[in-house]
Amino acid sequence: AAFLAAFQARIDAEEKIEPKDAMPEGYRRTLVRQIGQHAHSEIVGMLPEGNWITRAPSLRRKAALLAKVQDEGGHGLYLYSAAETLGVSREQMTEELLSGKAKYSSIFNYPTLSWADIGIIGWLVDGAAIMNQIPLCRCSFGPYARAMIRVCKEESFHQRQGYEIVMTLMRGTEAQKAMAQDALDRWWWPALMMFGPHDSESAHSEQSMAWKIKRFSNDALRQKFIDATVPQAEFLGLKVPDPDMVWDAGLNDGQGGYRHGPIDWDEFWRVVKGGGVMNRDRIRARRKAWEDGAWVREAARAHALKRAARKVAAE
Amino acid sequence: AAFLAAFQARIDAEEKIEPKDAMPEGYRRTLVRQIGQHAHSEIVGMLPEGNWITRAPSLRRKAALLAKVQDEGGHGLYLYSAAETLGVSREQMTEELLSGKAKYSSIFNYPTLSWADIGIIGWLVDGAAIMNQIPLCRCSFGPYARAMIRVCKEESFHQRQGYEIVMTLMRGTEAQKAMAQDALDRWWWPALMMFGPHDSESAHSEQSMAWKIKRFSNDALRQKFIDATVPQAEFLGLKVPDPDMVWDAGLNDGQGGYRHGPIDWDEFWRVVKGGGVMNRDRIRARRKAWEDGAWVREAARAHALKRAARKVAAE
Amino acid sequence: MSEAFVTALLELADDHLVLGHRLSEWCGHAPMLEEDLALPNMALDLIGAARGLYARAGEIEGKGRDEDDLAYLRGERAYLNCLLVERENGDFAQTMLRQLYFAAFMEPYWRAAASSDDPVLRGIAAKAVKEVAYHIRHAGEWVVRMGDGTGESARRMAEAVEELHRFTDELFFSSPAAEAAEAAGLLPVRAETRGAWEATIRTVFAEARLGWPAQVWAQQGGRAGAHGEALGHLLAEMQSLHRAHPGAAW
Amino acid sequence: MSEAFVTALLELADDHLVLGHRLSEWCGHAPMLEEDLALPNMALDLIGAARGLYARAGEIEGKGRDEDDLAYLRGERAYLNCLLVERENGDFAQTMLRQLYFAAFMEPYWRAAASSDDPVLRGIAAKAVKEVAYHIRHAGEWVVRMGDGTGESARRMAEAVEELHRFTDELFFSSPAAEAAEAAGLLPVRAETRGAWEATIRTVFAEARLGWPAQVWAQQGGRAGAHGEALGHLLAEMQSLHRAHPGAAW
Repeated sequence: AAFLAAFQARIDAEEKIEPKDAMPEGYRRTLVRQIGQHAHSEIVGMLPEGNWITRAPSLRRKAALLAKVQDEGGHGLYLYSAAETLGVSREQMTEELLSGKAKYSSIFNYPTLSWADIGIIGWLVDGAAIMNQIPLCRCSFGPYARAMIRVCKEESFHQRQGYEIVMTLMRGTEAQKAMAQDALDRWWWPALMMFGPHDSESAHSEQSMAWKIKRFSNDALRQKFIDATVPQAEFLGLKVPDPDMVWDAGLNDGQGGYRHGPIDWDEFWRVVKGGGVMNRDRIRARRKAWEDGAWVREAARAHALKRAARKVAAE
Repeated sequence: AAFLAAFQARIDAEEKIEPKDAMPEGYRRTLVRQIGQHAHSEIVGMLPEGNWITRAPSLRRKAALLAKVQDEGGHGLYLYSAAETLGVSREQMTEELLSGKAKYSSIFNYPTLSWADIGIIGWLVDGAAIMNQIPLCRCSFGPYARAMIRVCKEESFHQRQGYEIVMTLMRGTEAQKAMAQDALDRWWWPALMMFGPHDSESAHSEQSMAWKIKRFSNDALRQKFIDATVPQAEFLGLKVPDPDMVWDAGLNDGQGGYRHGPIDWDEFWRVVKGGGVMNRDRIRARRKAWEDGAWVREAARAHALKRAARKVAAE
Repeated sequence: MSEAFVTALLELADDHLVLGHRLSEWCGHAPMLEEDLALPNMALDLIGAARGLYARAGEIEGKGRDEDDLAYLRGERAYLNCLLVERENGDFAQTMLRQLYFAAFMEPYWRAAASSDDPVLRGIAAKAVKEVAYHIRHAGEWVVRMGDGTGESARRMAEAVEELHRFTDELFFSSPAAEAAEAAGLLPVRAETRGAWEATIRTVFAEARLGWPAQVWAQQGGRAGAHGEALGHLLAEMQSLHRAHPGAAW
Repeated sequence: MSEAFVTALLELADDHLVLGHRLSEWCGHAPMLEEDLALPNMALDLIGAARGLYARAGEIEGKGRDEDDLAYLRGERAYLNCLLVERENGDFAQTMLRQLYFAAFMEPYWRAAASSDDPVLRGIAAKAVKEVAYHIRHAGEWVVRMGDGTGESARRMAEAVEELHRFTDELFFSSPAAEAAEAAGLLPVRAETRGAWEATIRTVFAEARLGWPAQVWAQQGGRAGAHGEALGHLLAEMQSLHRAHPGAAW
């Protein structure tokens, strides 16, 4: 109990916890789960956008999308490394992903059905991710916080890029405008769901707040996102697909904000639990990559061993 | 020797040899080789045209092409059956194809690079095949002759269809006309090579003629084909890619015919021996289908055994 | 009304074209020569039905769109096929199960369509009902062979069920357009075919020693153009040549 | 002259775009996360070079065609890439060997291009020469790992050599257009890179314990637009969206 109090005092003093520091098992477990989930989201998140790399409509966009998807892989790599400082291997985490034991962000269980999805994902999904992640740059666990600083920098670039894709579409042909609106219609609600259940339903929130793993509630972040995004949509000439959305001067402590209509949490839980149209496809794609690559990883290991043995023999 | 003479007498009397009849080993071997090669050609021949089924530019053409490729499979089936009457199993022949021991028509080692190839293949390649095959309808070996009658009927239908595809292109846009001419430029010489080496270089010809497996020489059939095809090309507005081609009133016993320029036999032999750009791809595709399908064929066998066993048990 | 009927005909036509296209991908690559004949055969039946349905839809629509305009110039979001038919071929087990699921639905559907108020549809149905009976037989026999074959084939069949069963519910779902056409007596009521479908599938599964899947997440969305990611690639390939030469005749 | 130079630039640009596209197909599907970064990385280098080359070709051509017109609106027969780069990815062994073959050719080529009379090309070469040195290192290390790894990996590497070596001769072949541009001092002479290429490959093969293939049927045709069947499918997919919206800006 004294240890717990001392730990909490360090947290409260905004000290960073480092891998070699003693930490409560629950703290460690929460971080492993959250960082792992976050890493998996980056990896699985390569798939929906990767779906359009081969069809990108201009070489400039093709290169930018490729670079973006590559960045996501890079984020996965930092995050797996951060989790590894807590004593779980990447292999272990990968197996948990492939077996369905570990989760990833449910947004990636939606399919990308048009080029506009690439713009909308950059703008909304990366936008929502940033809202979630900026506070994580001040997370109490040092390696996670440092990884998030790099991640956030790249994500804002992606978000601007996504916004620009949508803007280009909205300045384009009627078909392009329709494509953008259609994509917004499909991604709007899933993007709002990215912040997780309402605070009243959120399982891990309170303890995470105390440990300063989390700094804002799901609903507060969601509101921030909405308030930032709705004017952008208006500027672009897009209609947010929420008939109940109204300006409410009383929100945000009287500074006003957009009040949204009810979120379909049944759909949220259904997709989280595996019922989205792409859940199986996503895991299958990851599993296939992993299994097809087994011989390559084995070859690399075998070769490294041979090399080491030869070096020893030569010495 | 008395047997050989009696056999030859039957042949000379235009009697059909049937599977159960006694026959010289050389006759049997020649037929097995030729029918097998012919069957393999039908099977491998499904690939170049199959390459355009998924991209056929209209539903009518898609259906017709699918039906055509299916017919080729059907021809393969008759021919394997005809060869089986001589005591070689389809499995055995397939393995010889996949190991590279058995040959197939070298024309299928050229790639199909545009939709016009589908038209040109129907017109020229099926056209050349018919020239080769019509005499085979009178082949001395009964099952082969009967298979060829069915095959030839379908092939003439395919040839007309191919010609019609080319005609449609030649009545179309400039791009379509160019596509047709380009396809003719690529397929003309390989089509001429389908009749095999010049008579002076042809290994198996003489004995096959005596046995009435073959009835016309390679050069005679090639000439027939050219004389039939050149006027069709002219009618279509296409230019045969042979600068040396001239009308020669002395050809065909003074009835006149088109004298062609020199054929690049080095290319012919190179492709026959495995040096065409598609040889490896064709065999790989067949091998993949065969290997991927192994578990299906096994399941069918296992199920048939179970069924038979249950039937016995129930009796 | 006629607008709804056009939409409902497109749903049906897209089902047939997309599934026919998928089957045609096998051509030349099947596990045995007999299937190199059987698969295109079924593909031809399906594409044939699609052509009739597109032509009828274009005719009723009256904007001069012919079968190729409807097949080649609509994008992914305008395609209205159910999700089942667009699924990638997978292995032979998945291809045959998909075929069985679809054919077992279409058989009672086409039978009921014999009393459609639309004479053209009656004609299409009369032809298709015979074809689809063969598809049930052929695909059903294979499901039995593979389900009750070797250990590997049984495992693959079970996996196919797990993979595809969740797309079968959508077969019985009528879009608003379909509902309107059903109410007008132009099309059979999709939901009413469920009994016959389930009877067929249960019979085959029993013989194939396949369990009925316990709990599945039923998927739908195709009738609203909300597809999975596979359809876009299929259409990109299918439409590539046609779109590269706008207005050309073939 | 300038027409020949445009054609020769297109040959080079097509090589880079097609190979970059092939690598990009791996994105998200690589055998390990590090390769999910490395493969797009190389793809980006290649596509970047392609863009510069297309832009330069369009500029010299002077008909107002920009990089996208050149990439998205030419069909299979107008693409002039060598056959090596269009080959399907196959397994990781084939992908890495293809990369090594190509990079080991481009490295001396770009080095020589530093003395091109075309200043834009010199700029592209200066950037590319560094990138391609990394490609050689990366792909070469993998060829060594797989060649001298497990029994399976060695078998796959040997198969990759058998599959791909026959396409390497074409790297050193100059089309008439390329010859004209070479004679004019605008482009390096392809044949002159052969020594450096072979030295690189032999070094890697020795370390990878791979035999030098004895007799191969050298393949060519790409420079005349005579491709294998794989390129058409690649272009159908790549160009599908662009072609579906003629004239749109993205």
